[in-house]
Amino acid sequence: MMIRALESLQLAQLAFPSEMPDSVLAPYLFVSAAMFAIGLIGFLTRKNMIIMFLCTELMFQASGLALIAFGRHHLGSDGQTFVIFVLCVAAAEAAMALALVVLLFRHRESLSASAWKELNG
Amino acid sequence: MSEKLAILWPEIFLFIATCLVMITGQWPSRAIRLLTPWICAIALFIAFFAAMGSPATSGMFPAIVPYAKMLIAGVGMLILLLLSGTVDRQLEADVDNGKPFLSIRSNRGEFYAFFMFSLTGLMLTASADDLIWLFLALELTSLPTYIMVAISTDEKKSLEAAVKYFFLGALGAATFLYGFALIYGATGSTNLSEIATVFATQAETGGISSTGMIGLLIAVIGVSFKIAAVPMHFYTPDVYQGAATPVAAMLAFVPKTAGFLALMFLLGTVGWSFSGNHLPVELEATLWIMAALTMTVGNILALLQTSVKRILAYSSIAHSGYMLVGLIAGPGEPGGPFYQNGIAAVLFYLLTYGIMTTGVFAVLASFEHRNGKEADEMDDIRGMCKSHPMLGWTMVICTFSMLGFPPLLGFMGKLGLFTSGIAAGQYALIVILGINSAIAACYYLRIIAAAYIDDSSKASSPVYPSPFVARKFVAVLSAFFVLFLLVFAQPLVNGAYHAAAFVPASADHHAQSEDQTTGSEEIVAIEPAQSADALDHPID
Amino acid sequence: MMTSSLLNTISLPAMLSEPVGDHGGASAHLAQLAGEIGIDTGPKWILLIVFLPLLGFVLNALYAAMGNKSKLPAWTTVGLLGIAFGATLTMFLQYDGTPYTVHAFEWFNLHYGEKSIVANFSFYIDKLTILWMLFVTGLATLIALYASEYMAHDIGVGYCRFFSAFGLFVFSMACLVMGDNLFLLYLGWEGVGLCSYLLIGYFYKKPSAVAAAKKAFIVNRIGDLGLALGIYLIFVHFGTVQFAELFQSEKLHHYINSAAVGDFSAIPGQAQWIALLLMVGAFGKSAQFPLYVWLPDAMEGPTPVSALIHAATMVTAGVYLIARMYPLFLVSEHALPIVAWIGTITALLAATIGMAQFDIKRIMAYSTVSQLGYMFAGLGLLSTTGAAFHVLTHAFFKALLFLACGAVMHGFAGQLDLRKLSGVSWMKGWGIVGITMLVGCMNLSGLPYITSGFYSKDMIIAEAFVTPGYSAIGWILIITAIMTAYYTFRVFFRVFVGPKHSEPGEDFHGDDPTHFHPHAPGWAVNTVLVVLATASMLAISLAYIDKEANHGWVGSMVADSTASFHSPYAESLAAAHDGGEAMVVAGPVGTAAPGELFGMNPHEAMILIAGLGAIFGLLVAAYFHGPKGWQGLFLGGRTEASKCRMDAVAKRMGPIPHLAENKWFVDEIYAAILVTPLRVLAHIFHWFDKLALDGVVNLFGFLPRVFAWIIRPSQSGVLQGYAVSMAGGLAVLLFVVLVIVMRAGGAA
Amino acid sequence: MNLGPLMIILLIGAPVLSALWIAFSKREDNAYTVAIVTSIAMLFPAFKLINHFDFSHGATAQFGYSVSWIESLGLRFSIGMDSVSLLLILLTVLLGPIVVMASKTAIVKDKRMYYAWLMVLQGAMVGVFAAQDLLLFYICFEFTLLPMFVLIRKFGSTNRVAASIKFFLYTFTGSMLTLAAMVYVVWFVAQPDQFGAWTLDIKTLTAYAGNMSSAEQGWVLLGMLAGFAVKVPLFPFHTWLPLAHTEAPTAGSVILAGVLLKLGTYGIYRFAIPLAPEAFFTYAPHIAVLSIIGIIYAGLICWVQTDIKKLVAYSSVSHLGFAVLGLAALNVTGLSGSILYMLSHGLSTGGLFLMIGFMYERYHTRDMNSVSGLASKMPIWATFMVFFAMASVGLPGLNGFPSEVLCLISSFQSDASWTAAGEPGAWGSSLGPIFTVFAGTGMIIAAMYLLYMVGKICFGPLKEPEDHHAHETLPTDLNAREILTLSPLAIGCILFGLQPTLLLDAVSEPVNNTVALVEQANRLESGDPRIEHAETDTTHGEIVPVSNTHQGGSHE
Repeated sequence: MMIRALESLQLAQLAFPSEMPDSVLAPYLFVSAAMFAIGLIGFLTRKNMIIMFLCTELMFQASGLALIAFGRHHLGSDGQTFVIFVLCVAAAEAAMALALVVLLFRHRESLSASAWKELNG
Repeated sequence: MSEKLAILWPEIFLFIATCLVMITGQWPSRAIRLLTPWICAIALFIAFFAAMGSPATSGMFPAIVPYAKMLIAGVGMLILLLLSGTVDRQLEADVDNGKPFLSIRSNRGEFYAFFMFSLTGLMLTASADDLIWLFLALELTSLPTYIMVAISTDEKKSLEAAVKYFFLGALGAATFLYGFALIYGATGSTNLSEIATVFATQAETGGISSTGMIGLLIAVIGVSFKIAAVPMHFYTPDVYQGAATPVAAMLAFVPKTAGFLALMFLLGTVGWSFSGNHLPVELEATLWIMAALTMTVGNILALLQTSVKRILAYSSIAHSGYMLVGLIAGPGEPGGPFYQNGIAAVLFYLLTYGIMTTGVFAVLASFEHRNGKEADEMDDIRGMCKSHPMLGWTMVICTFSMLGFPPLLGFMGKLGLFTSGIAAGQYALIVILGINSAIAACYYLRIIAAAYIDDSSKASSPVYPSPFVARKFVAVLSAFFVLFLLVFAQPLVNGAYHAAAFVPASADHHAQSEDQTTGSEEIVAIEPAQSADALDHPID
Repeated sequence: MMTSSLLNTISLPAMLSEPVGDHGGASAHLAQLAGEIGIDTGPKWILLIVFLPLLGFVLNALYAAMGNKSKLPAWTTVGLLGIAFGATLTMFLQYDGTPYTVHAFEWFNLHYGEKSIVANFSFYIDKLTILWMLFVTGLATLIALYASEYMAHDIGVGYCRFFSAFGLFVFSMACLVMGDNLFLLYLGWEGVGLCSYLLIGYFYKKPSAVAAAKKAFIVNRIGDLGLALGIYLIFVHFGTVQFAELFQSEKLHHYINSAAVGDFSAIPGQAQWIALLLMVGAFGKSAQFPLYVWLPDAMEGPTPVSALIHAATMVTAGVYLIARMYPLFLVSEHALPIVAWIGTITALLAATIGMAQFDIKRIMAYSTVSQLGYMFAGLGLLSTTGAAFHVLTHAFFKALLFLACGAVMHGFAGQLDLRKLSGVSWMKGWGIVGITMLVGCMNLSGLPYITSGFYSKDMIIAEAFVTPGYSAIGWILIITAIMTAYYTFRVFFRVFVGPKHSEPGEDFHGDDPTHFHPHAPGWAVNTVLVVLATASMLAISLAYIDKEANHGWVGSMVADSTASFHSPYAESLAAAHDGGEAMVVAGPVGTAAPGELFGMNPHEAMILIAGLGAIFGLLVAAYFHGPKGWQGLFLGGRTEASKCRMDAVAKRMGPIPHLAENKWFVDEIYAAILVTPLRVLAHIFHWFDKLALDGVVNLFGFLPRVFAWIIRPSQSGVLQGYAVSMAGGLAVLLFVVLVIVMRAGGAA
Repeated sequence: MNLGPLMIILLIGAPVLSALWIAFSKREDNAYTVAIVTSIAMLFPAFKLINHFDFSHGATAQFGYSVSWIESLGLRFSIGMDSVSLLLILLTVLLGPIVVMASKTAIVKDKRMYYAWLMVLQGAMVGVFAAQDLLLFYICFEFTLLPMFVLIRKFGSTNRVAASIKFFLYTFTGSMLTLAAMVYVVWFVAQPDQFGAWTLDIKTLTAYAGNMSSAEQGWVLLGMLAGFAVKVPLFPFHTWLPLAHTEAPTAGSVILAGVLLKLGTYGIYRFAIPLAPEAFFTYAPHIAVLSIIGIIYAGLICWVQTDIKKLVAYSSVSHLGFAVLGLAALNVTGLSGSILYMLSHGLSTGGLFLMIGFMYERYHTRDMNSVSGLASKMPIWATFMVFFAMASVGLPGLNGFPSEVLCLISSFQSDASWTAAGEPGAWGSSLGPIFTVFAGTGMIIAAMYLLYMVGKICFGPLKEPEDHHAHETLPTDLNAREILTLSPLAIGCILFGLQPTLLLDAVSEPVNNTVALVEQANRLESGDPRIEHAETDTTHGEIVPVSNTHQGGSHE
């Protein structure tokens, strides 16, 4: 493990001469937080299922951004690695989501999430 | 790397099977098609024994893998049997009537494939030692279940269930992903052990960084979506009710297990050694509130239900609440005996819960109305002990077990939670647990009375046993386990105990690895001695 | 002089405070007695006295089970009781003056540490026991004989039931009197209570009978609680419930000695409480004020029962208890005075009620209460002899009176109203009843010299005058005596003499009501009546046997028992007016100045006053109720059954006769101040239990549902709604945790 | 493993097996036969146990047998019995055939279900008393709920559903807290500075539990009482009982009154007292007050009942108040008396419920206003009725008396100012005469309501319900079977009343030990104030406030 860390450190030093100070990190985090919040709010407010799904995507990417920023902050590669996987998962979810939405649309000629509330109590 | 492989054999077998069933499920020849479940069964069977031999890992829970995977494979087997015939009934019927087989219309392949995927994900969760791995495993566990819910029946309610499950699941996933990101940010590592070390170091030098703590909180709450804990529980009843009964049974076990494993790992990174043997106050408070609310909300909402599946859904929420008590209690001091090891209690309870709930769902799945609708209402199970003694009694026994009625298996499970909770000084929580068990008794008794005591009602559409022997078999089997294990539970309890051995991270980075190994050994060494002198008091 | 005696203080010290005689310690006599007690030295055949009646009970029960329809139960009972009486007689004759116990079997034995509670089925025999057992068994035998005829109309199950209860009663009474420990006494105590319950309720189809039985049992229970507490206290204080050990206990002797010198402060409070508690028990069983109310109602039972249980034997259990526990009463400062006064009040109250009743059986009942009052007064006045003597004589003549009334009742189909009967004696075959009735009445009213009742009553009243400070009691008792004579002879003159007239009552035992003719008593009844009459006349002699030594035979019986306590005054007087020298008495002897009455010594004065009082009462009765000059012997003017001179007087007396007839509404008052409030309370409890307590429980059972209804809307089924709730929940959770952490931080 | 343990296991297992047989047998009619045969057969092992029991060492658990069940939880199937357990087991076994016989004609349908559960109940109850392992006790204790629930729910009368649910939930809730308390004790004993290992062996726990701090004991006691006081039932927690009793079938009521209620008092005696000696000593007066309130309160309620079964049910509450009072007295007299009370109450009240059951079978009413004067119609029945009523009034010579007297004396004795503190065994908590006086009024009240009942039902003019018609199978008066059912109880009452010493001797050793244990625990704790007091004049003393009164504070 140590070895891996050291390697990544050297790599990072090759790429970026100096590590990233908190003052630079902060904006990134702020943006990611904002994205997350926007995504959440969108999810809560919009009825259209496709848009709702996009909002979740937005939230995923918010974490992605944070990961990258942190990775850079720590001068490590783990962050980036993580993001790659997150993107894959997001893609998979996207596929499912669209399939599902289409299926639902077939049953009811609407994309509104609130059209589905037989099951309750 | 090879070490990783050694513990991954079960997953590998499952994966192979997955690929196979995707093919066989679509196969034109019926014989081959019908092989599909058997392939899964064989894979699970192999996985079970493969898991048995998997070595201790270098994680915080070095010994957890074998127990967890055997548990998954075992209960997975039950659920697999239960799943038989969930999909493609109409299709197969048409084929019987001479229609050609259209693979496009067949769901069998993906259904079983998704099931296997989900189990694979679950097993991967068990062997996760890295945030990334954990995230992927969790997603792999849950994504297939969304589809399974959707295709489990041809009715709209399945779709509704699926959409709710999927979207809220995505929301949950996003939440804990953000948490993961923050954790990474705070520790600079995604490896759980390293994270643990960093946290330990931070804890020694002026406390865990707030980023890390917030990350943990968000991650924990996000993951608690999987275990349907308040406030992430809302989807549960709708999804259970919407999904086909066998799938509901699966949902009751698979995501819950994944969630608890994930929570164990996440909490393990900070450990239970703050202010005596407690979690950091933030986490403890969070979990405490969640536990109390989860039990209570689950139980009291179940009181109002008439749909058995909804009742079971709420009861599964409540059971998550019980198990959270074990998580809060934590593993006790290293090498400590079973009774103070909450993790062990949780692991054991997962098993008991898996068996009991599968049993009940199986009974429910073995009945259906003439029009193919599943049995779900209270009226459907009335007087079952008269009409179908075996299934009826299974219902009664499993329900009593879920109620935690001594001496049934559920009681044994709950007892572990009781003892660990007391040992951890969580008296208030234990009292809440006790009172909740009493509240739960209220609706469990309704089920029992309906199935056993009341006379079968003259319902408009009576229920008939469904044609799948496997389901009845599962039901009776789990009832048998409930009764059998209450006598011979010791090996399982012991297994859970060993699996729950926890190695707290020490601030010193370099000494860590030795610690783990020695640590794990000495646990194994200590335990029998402990139990021996603890339990040897013959009565004069 | 009298005033001076009245001025004397009204509590025991005055009576006891005196140098002890040559016995070196007031407790010497007791110590000697107790020391002599032979543990389990008595012959085993004495057990027969106790267990033969029990055998009778069992046999009769078996007869009932076998559906016997003959008089067999009666003969069995009479036979067994006869043997028991014989055994008692033998016991009496063989008794050599030293008390002993007979052990039957172990009953109650709890060891803890060094201590233990021991109470066995074994029997304590001394002269007091023998005295009681003699008349208990004797009378029981006679009355059983009487009942054999009296109950004949009920032959069958009822007959068996009656006699089995009869046997059980004698058994219980024997346990009560002979038991060598307080638990056994208590067993007998409750046992007789049970039997009286069963026998009063013998005609269980009559609601009034059932009610009376219930009342008797419950009122007795109130007394029993007192007794029980007393026993517990004795146990806790003296560490034993066995008479032998109790009387031997050093503590007790120490107390008695200090009591003898009037130093009650040296006696712990709890020791003094014992007597007060036992007293309550005695009041209950012996129908003393305020617990006397059950006895008159008890007349619902068959007459033999009234005679045996509610006149002769059971009701004297209270007297026995006090006599038996006399040492404990001596060491209690206030117990005996209270006993004396309660007795007096009861005597007067009952007499006033008795005067106004029309039901002859009830009149007899009230007279019983009244006479019991005399006995308690005697006990309270330190004249156990007088009390015991009166118990004895009263047992005979009261039984006699009841049986005579019973005969009438039986003959006239349950007619008991003295306004509807007249001149019974003149009817064919009723002669014996009339004569014996007359004898009974004379004894009850205590005509001087010629009746045994006179001697016993006199002994008590005299005691009152010679005891400083108690002459008030004396006067009340004399007035009561006059009343007694009046109401007794009222009955006699109304019912047994005068113009023949009779109206039948309600219960014809199978006879045809239309042409009813009274059937005279048969041989059994007559025999019994004659025997009893003779006995009560012969009892006079008892007063003269051994007079010098102990004031008569009864005195001698009492003298050698733990009850022996002779008032110092009485003794000195006896010495004075009998001319004999003052004899050695058991117990502490005081020598205070004797009270005087009209310048002569009270005993002679009593003979005058009490005697004259009785005759006066008789004459009054004769004047108001006597029939018109039958050969000029009676000054009465009554020409028909229902009218007499008294009616006019009664009119002029305003409400008093009415009040008296209704027993001064005591029952109603009790109902108003005790029973009704209790019932109300019970109802309140009932509803409280139903609504409040159970309500709370149900509420707790219901709360979860309420909460469920509250939070159920969160499961609206709307996707967005869930999302919002999740996010909101998350936020709230985090906030709460934040707060908690802040708190923790603040605290730390 | 020699004969003794086998017999115990037989007593537990055989009924369960026969229950299975009944349940799985095809023919409905076998059920009664099998049940009656089994329950009678159970008498033989029971008697064998008496023969082999060494009464000179009543306190030591004899016929011990222990086998590991779930090691990690310390759970062992370990049985054995001291004399107290033995006696209670005898009571249980004796009641077995009686309740079965009593149900012969009462139960017409679902016989298999009925008798099977009756048998299971038998086994479970024996298990409770025979358990030497805390958890085994708890398991059996809880398990008794299930058969009773079914009996009430299925075979009860009109309001059975509510009754069964309330019965189950109320007791279940209480006992969950009891479980928590028990686990706490076990955990405490498992501490390294205590026994140091996880054990559920009752004796070991008893040995160490006394070391708990007073606050801890207070909480433990609270938890224990939560379960046991409901079961007894102690005054404010009794509301489930009348309902359950009135709705339950006769046999159910008999078992409920005869044995199940005793589980509560037994639990207090066996666990609450030894596991929390100081706390129990401290709170004994409060508990006693509750029990006395119960005695009077319930007694008065009986007095205004019109439902005869409810009357007897409330009388149980009132009676068991005496038993708890005896326990609260904490001296030998009290504990012995209380144990006696458990046994005797089982006989007399059981008898009363049987009588009512027999009447109910004939008249199908429990309303005292619609029936009266049955003595003329059913003399034998009436005789038994009066007999059992008197037994439960506490008439000397019958079973009620010794136990009642002991309980009352004990409260009298255990007065701080009067107890001879020096003497072992004479020691007790601080109640005193006032308690006795108030409890004593129970004697009067008992007479009031029981005679009220007897007077209404047995005596007075004959009255039968309008729609009454003779029972098709039963005669007017009791038949041989019913008499046979009652006579053991009746004989028991008499023997009990005449030979209490046998029982007293039997239980004396365990009782003395328990008292000694409590005494020691409290003397160690800030010396017993009464020792000094004893030196001074013990006669005039008002109750000395017990110095070691700890308010059970919170744990945190």
